[in-house]
Order: sequence, then structure tokens, then C-alpha cells
Amino acid sequence: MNLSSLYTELILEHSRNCENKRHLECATCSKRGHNPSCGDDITIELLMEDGKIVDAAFTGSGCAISQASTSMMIDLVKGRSAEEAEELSQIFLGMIKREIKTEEELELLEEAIAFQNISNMPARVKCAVLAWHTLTEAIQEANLHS
Amino acid sequence: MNLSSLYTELILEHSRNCENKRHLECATCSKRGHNPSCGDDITIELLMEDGKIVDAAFTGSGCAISQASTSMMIDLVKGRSAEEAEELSQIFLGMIKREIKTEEELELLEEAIAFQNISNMPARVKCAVLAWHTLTEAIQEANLHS
Amino acid sequence: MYDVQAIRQKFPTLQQQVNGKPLIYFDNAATTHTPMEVLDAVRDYKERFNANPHRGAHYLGIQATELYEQAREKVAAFINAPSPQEVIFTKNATEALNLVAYSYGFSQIQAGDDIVLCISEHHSNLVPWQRVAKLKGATLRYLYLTEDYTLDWEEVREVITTKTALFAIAQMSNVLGTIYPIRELVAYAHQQGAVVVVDGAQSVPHLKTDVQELEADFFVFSGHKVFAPMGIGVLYGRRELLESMPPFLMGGEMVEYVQEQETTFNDIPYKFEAGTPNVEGAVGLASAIDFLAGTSWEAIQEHEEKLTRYALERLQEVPHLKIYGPQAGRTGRGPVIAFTIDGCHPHDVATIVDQDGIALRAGHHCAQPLMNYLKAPATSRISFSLYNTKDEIDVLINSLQGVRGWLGYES
Amino acid sequence: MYDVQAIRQKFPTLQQQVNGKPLIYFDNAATTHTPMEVLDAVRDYKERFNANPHRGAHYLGIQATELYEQAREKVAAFINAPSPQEVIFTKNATEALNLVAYSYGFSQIQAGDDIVLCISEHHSNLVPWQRVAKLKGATLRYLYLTEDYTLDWEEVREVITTKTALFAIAQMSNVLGTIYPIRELVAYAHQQGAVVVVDGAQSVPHLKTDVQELEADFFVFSGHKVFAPMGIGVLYGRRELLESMPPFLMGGEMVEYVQEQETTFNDIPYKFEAGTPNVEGAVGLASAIDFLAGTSWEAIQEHEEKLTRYALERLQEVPHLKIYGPQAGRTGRGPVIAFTIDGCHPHDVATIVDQDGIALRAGHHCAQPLMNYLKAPATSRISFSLYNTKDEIDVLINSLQGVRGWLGYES
Ligand SMILES: Cc1ncc(COP(=O)(O)O)c(C=O)c1O
Ligand SMILES: Cc1ncc(COP(=O)(O)O)c(C=O)c1O
Repeated sequence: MNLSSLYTELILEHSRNCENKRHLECATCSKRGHNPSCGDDITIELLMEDGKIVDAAFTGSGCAISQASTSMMIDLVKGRSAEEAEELSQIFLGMIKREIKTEEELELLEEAIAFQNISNMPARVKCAVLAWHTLTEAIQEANLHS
Repeated sequence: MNLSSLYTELILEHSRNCENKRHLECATCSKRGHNPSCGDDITIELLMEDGKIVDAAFTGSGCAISQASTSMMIDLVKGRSAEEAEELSQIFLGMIKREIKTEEELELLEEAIAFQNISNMPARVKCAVLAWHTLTEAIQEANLHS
Repeated sequence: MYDVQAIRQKFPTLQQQVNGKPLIYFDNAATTHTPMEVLDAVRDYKERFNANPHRGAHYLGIQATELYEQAREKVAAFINAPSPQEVIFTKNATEALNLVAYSYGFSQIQAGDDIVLCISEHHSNLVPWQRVAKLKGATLRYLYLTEDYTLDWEEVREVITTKTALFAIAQMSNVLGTIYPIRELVAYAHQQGAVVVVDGAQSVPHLKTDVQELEADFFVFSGHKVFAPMGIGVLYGRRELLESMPPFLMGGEMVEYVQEQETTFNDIPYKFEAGTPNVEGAVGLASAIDFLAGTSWEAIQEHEEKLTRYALERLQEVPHLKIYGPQAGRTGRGPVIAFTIDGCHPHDVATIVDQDGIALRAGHHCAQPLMNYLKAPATSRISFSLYNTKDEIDVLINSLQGVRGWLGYES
Repeated sequence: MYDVQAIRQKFPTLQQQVNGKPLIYFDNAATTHTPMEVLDAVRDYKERFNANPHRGAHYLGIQATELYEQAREKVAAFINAPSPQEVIFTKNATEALNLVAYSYGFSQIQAGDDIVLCISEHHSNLVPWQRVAKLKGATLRYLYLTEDYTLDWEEVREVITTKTALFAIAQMSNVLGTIYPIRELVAYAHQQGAVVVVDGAQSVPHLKTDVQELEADFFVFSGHKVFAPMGIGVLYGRRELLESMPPFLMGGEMVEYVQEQETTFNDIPYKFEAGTPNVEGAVGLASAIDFLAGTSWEAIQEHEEKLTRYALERLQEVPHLKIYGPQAGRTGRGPVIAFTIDGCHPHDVATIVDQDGIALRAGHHCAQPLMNYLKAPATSRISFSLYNTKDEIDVLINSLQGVRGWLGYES
């Protein structure tokens, strides 16, 4: 995997997305995620209503990959039900592990399909998956509390 | 150093000496010495009167080398003053370390000169010096208490 | 066919002369030699990939991380751990046992609890528990041995009770060669509610290890006793236990967030691996596991059992020789034989046979409480590995027959 | 003349291509590569002498013991310790620091005492002290940094007081490159009655070490950062302190008499070396010390200082680049340079230069409290060793100039 297929325009654009990167005043749940080894450190905030993700945003810092992945994920899950979001998360993680291969499933990920080949860069896998793991945990905690 | 110069008649005789290996009922001081790595474990008992070693003996178990060295040492120091005994101990340890080389000094060790070449058998040095270290400690403790 | 000569060819150390005689290495319970392929694997790693793992965003760092984690996976498969996260690399079995004692022991053992050990434990699986017992106000209790150097179930049922918080035992004694019935002991101890620590330092080189079958809560071993380099050891622990335990060594890699006054910790296994790990040691251990996979456990056991039987038989020809350990064959006995010769201190025995190129161990074998119990201040020990031969045993017997003569006895 | 090419020839790892480019290894603060002669020394030891030391009455055991103890003597001379008994082998600097924290810290630190650290400490010299402070009711206090990334004596005098029981500090920061005035700090802390732990992990590869001149009470370093194998580290401690401290890891070798309920301990250094030591690691460290002795410290320092100066100069050509660390030359500064490029995460920087074969480190460098203090969640880090060259720096500068372009910035 060379640099131009890693730092694509789409990924770079998302990595600097300011719309999704903000503090969500009215969040009903939030979850911090961290890669101790490389220092990516994000907090995902969700506004959930009746099991639906009405709004989502994140704060924190990290590399272009982690920031872009987080931003794409937020675009993807906003407006979905918690179950749908969890499912998408599983599909994303499955894609990274090369376990999910059908085009139909991958298409559900919309722009986030951009990370399909990140496993060729093992050092960056953690950056790409951080947000999705964090989302899953956030939703599970929200379910517990409701 | 081959086996026949290690297990000489003199050393074997001393290694089974029963006269020096006994419990000294009337001892005024005693000291245990141990080589944790090989298991030699002896206790030296001294009967001191007016700074003189009136009687000495030992108990415990160990290899032929440690037993013979202990027995020879007891023969050597019995009847001597504590200072003389300490000096002889230093000469013995000096001999083992190859620091003391004059014939006159070595002759003071009498039979214990038999261990002169033990440093060619590094694994057995500890066995040969155990008694002498223990004696030095015993005398130093005795001095402290008097 | 088990081709012992072909196996020997792989070990450069075995090709040597000692005191002018071919080396006969019978000190395998202390440490084993390393086959060429393991030496090569380590060398290759050092020449091509050497880097600090887990922190690298560069090529070498990524390779080192992958090789280190692959070694963990290989170890997990080797001992049949449910997952690699339950495999923690330490420097040796001793550190692994101390980790359990400090982390699990100090946090879970309560005043009034019993800690049960077998009297044949190695100091590394004994002194840490003495310390825990003392500091926590627990009672240290021992299982003693039958005439045939194994456990008595009646005694087991008496000593391991619902008061027993922890039971620690070696799968195989490094002095007697006894292989204890770990699976049954674990089952019984679990019924009583005890957590069980199994010290596999001596069994791993000789038996197929399956921590799930044993149902061990903790299991440890050392790389250097199983053809790997020194400086690498393994702790396996059940996930729930490891996850609930506080960290032991603290520093780089085992943290999540560090603030000036507070720290949160990484997940297992990293929580227990502070500082730069011994990557080349792990690579060497992985390679040693590959080496072992080249021969079936059945073949290794058959070979070692044959040697042990033969040695036990021939040792009877040596006058005044007494063996400490079970007489049986494979079941309940590994290839370690402790003995004494009347009137001859084991240290002298070792020196005498060393002149014939034979490496035996002499002393208390880091098991002083056992020696006291056996009333033998020291013993000599023969321990075989997969590369030893019958011919070597013949040379040993010959040499042993001369020992009393050297020490001035008529016969 | 310092012949860097001749030195490079000794390092097989440096002869490699990475991503089709010659490897440029600038991650020496994480771990250094190993010269051929050290690899050969370890291999030779394994092929000829491999055995478990201290327990052997046979030839190989004796040789292993001698080589292990000779390595200890060599290390003692290398750091100018008064005696080899004050040199304890550990697996790395982290274990050495934990040994001091567990053994000295838990037994000597009292409720109400202060423990003082520098804010730039590596987690390995920080998290153990957090734990001691917390469990003993002591207060953890920090020394912060001046604008030039060094200590302010006024603050030192305010923070280190007669309440300070222990002061722990790295001789050289692994992020900033700052070399702290250890000798003066130790003298001052001693006046206040504090014991001083010096973390030499980063300084030992770059400066002549003299623990007596520093008057350090404890001093630690890791072999793998100074051309030796992984899995070997060193703790030096003053004799009186070591003798009075309780043991840390417990098991084989560190005991004197073991009874069922009580144990007495061996003398230093063995009291602190439980279990089978990493003999080959010690042999490798001894060989690495010999390797270093082939070049004078003056020559090494001059070379590394030249590189550092040149790099600091040329980095100014890279737009939007900010350096964290002192600007000065040799005094007060070692060959470690942390930096950030505006708008570019260090992890992306590392990935981009990796494509040009350059190994940089990115992240918090196990110094999160420092990163918080600097308000830099992460930095990139260049760290030189005696085998790096100016040409390599030129390649790096070139590569860094492209970073912002790759990340979509116009300039
Ligand atoms: C300043 C400092 N202290 C301690 C350490 C810990 O060394 P190790 O990981 O070898 O234990 C390091 C390196 O990682 C360091 O840079
Ligand atoms: C039964 C047993 N347990 C533990 C150990 C300790 O192993 P290590 O010294 O490698 O830590 C040994 C070997 O010395 C052993 O034989």
C-alpha cells in the first residue's frame, strides 16, 4: 500500500472535518477511546432518543487515519438505530480483518469502504478501528443504562 | 588438576576425621556456614578462654573438600590465640586467591597447604574456603561479645 | 523410528569434548541446549528485524511487533491456551510465579486462608508463597509424600479444604521425577474453591501440555528448559483472573492513560508486560516450539521413558547407590533421577564424573524443604532430554562405579 | 578520525533496504542495533558453554558461572561501581526500577514523605512511584521545566526539601534530549536527606557513566539501548542500601536456608536475582561494553553532537516544524530530538517518512505527563546513535519537506 492510496483526498478531507468534530452539548452518552501505543485519543458523544442515534460527534486528537475513520463513521451512523450502528461497526471490523468480502455488505459502509486495504499497513489498523470499537462500547453502555 | 591430586590420601583421611567432627558441649561460641549453591553446611564451635582457642570442633555435612578443609583448619588453630587464628585464615584465603606466594607464609598453614591448587577447580573453591570464612566470622562475633 | 543421532546433530553444544571426553550432558532439568535452528532464528531476527515492538510506526517496529505477537500465538497453541491474551511473557518461570504471588496472592489471599503446597516444590514455587502467607496472615500447609514419592489422596483430602484459597504444585518434581496427577488434583481443589497454580517448568519439556485439559488457573514455564534461549518465560492465566488482577511490574507499555497522580492500565496481556520485552527471546521460544513439533510427543516420551527405565535398571549395579523417586515407568515418572552413594557427597560425585565429561547436578536442587523431608542434605541428579542416548548411560554407570574408589573406599 | 562507515559495517541490520530504500534508523532511543561481534559472542557462548550458572559442579556450569560473573565485573567497571556485588542483573531498566520501588520504596517510604520526580520521566520511572506514594500515603511532587526544557534551581530548592524521602530522575530525557545536572541534583537532594534514583536508560549509550562521581544511590539502565541483546538490564545500588533491603523476586538462587515456614536470604547481588538468570544476555552486554571500548567516549560524543547540531539546524528549513527540547550543543543535550509539524499528526509523519526507509518514533514516548505538560498529545522523535551519518539527516529533511504535501496542505 503506497502513500497515495492511504492519504486519498476523501480521507484527508474527512480527517479535517470540523462538522463532526465538536462537542455535543446535549449528548446522552459519551465514550473515550485510546490507543495507548500511538496516542490516538478520541471521545465519541451520542444523542440517543428511543434507541436512535439522533446526533453524534467527537472530540480528541489523533492521526489522519483515526480522525477520518471517526468522521466517516459518524456520517454513517447518524440517524440510524443503535442496532443498525452496531451492525455496521461489525461489518467495518470484519472488513478490516478480511473476514467480510461480499460487495453488498461492504457497500453498506458507504465512504468508510476507503479503509478496505488498511490491513496492508498493520501499524495503522489500530487507528482505523478505534472509533468503531469505541462506538460499540458506547452503545453497549447506553443499553445497559436504559 | 586431576582427581588424584584432588582426592589425596591426606585429604580423604581428614574428610572422614571423626575426632574434629563432634559437638563441643562447652563451646563459648559457634557459627554456621553455608554454601547455598552446593549445600555444604557446617557449624564451627569454639571454646575460647582469655582470647585463646582452647578447643574447636565442627558438625554438619558437606563434600570431602569442605570436610577435610574444616578438619585441617581445626587441627591448625587449636591452642592458638584468636589473632593467630585470624591471621592463618587470611593466609589460607590469600593462598587460594594466589595472592600469597612466599614459602614461609604457606608453611604456616601446615597440612592445609594441600589446597594450594584448588583454584584450578573453580567449582570447589567455595568448598575449601567455607570453614575459614566461618572461623573468621566466629572469632569476630566472639570479640564483639567479650 | 526415533533417530536420536539426527536430533543430536542439531545441537552444536553436544558436539563438544569436555576434559578430553565427549560431553555427556545429563543436566537437562537445569537447562537444555539450543538447536541450531533456534540459534539461527534468533540471529536472523536480530540481523533483519531488531526493533522495540508496540511503539513503532516504522517498518522494523512493525515487524518486531508481528513476530512478538506471533510468538505469543504459537505459545498459546503449544499449551492449548484459549487465547493469546492469556499468555504473558516473563523472563523465566520464577518471575511468572512471583507475578501470581504479588498480583493475585497479595490482593486475594486473606488472613485465615490456607495456602497449600507440595513438599517437593522448587523454591520458586515456595518462597513467594511463604511471603504471601506471612504478610497476609494465611497459613502455609504442605502435602507430604508416600513411600513411592507420590501424593496420598487421603492426605490431599485432609489438607486441601474449603479453607484453601490457593494450591500451588509442580506438574513434575525437578528432584524426584514424580509426575503428579494434576488434572485430578485441580478438579478436587476446585471443588473446595481453591485457585490452582501449576508449575510446568519440568513437565513442559517432556509431556504434551494442555492447560485447558488440566483446568489450571495459572500455569508457568521457562523457555531455557525447553530448547529456547534464556531470558524468556511464560505465565498462562485464566482470562477472568488476569483481568481482575492488579498489575505487577509498572512502566512503559502496560499503561493506558498516565496522569501526574493517576494511571489506568492497558488490557491483558500488556497490563502485565512492563518495559521493553525480550522479543528475541520470544522469537527463540517460538522457534523452539517449531523444533519440538518436528517430533511427536509420543516418540519423545517413548525415547525418554526407555532411557529412564534403562538408567534405573543399570544404576542398581552401582554398589551403595540409593535412588530418591518412583520406580515406575512413564506414568507418574519423568526422566529425572536423584540418587546418593553412601559415604560420597554428591558434590564429589559430580566432580569425579565430570572428569569423564559427564554433567550431573549436585546439591539441594532448589528444593531444601524436600531435602529436609527426605533427610538427604544433598543428592546427585541425572536428567535426560530427547537427545540423550543409552550409550551415554553406559559411560555414566562406568564412571559411577569408580566413585567410591576415588574417595578412598575399598569397594 | 571517527570512521563511521567502518562502524556501520559492523551492524548487519544497518545494511538493509526498507521499502526499497536503504534503512535510515533514527529510533535509537527505543532500541539500538547489535554489532556482529556481540551477536557472535552470544552465539559462541550458546554453542560452547550454555548452562545454568551457580548450581553447576560440572564443566559447562562452571564456565557459565564464570562468564556470568565476568560480565558483572565488566558492567561494574563500565559504570565505575565500587564492586561487582552492587551490580544486579534484571531483564530491563523497568524491572530494575520496580525492584527499587517494591523493595526500597515499600519498606522505607513513610506516610507524609514526599517523593519527587521530574515531569519528563518515562512511565517506568513514574508509575511505580505513583503506586508507592498511593499505598504508603506519601505525596508525589513534580519538578517542571523552564522555557529551555531544563530544571529551574529555584524550583528544585522549593520542591526537594527535608520532607523528600526519594528523588527519581532520568539523567537524560528520552523525549527532550535534556541532560539534567545529576551530580549537582544528587548533592542537593542528599543534603536534604533524600535517596536518589537515577534512570540512565538514555544517558548510558551517549555519556561516560560514573555512578560514584554522580553519587547516585541507585542507577539503572537497559542493555538493549546500548548495543546488547534484549532481556538484560542493570540495577546498581549502594551496598549499604542493597544489604538492608528486603528481596523482591523470590525463588531459586536468592536464598540461603529454606525451611517449610521460614527462609533466610543469600548475600547481594544474589539476593535480588531469583531464578535462572539470562546468562547469554549478560554475555552479550559484556561484549557490547567491549565494542564500546573500541571508540573513546570523546569521539562518540563529538560525532553525536555534530549530528545533533546539524539536524537542529537543518530542521529549521522544514516549514511549520516545532522542536521540543533545548537548542544547546553537547552540554545539557543528547542526540534525541522531538518535534511536530503543524497540522500533521506524528503518526502520519512516521508513516510517510517510513516510505523513504526512515525509522522515526511517533507518540507519547512513554511520557504522557510530559506530553500533557507540553500540551502536545504526541510528537515525532529522531534519536541518533554512533552509527548515524549526516547524509542520513539530509534524506530525512528531504522526506520531512514532503509531509505536508502528502497530507493535503498546499505548503
Ligand atoms: C528514560 C527511560 N527510562 C526507562 C526506560 C525503560 O527501559 P526498558 O523498556 O528497557 O525497561 C526507557 C526506554 O524505554 C527510557 O527511555
Ligand atoms: C520445578 C521448577 N520450578 C521452577 C523453576 C524455576 O525456573 P527458572 O529458574 O527458569 O525461573 C525450576 C527450575 O529451575 C524448576 O525445576
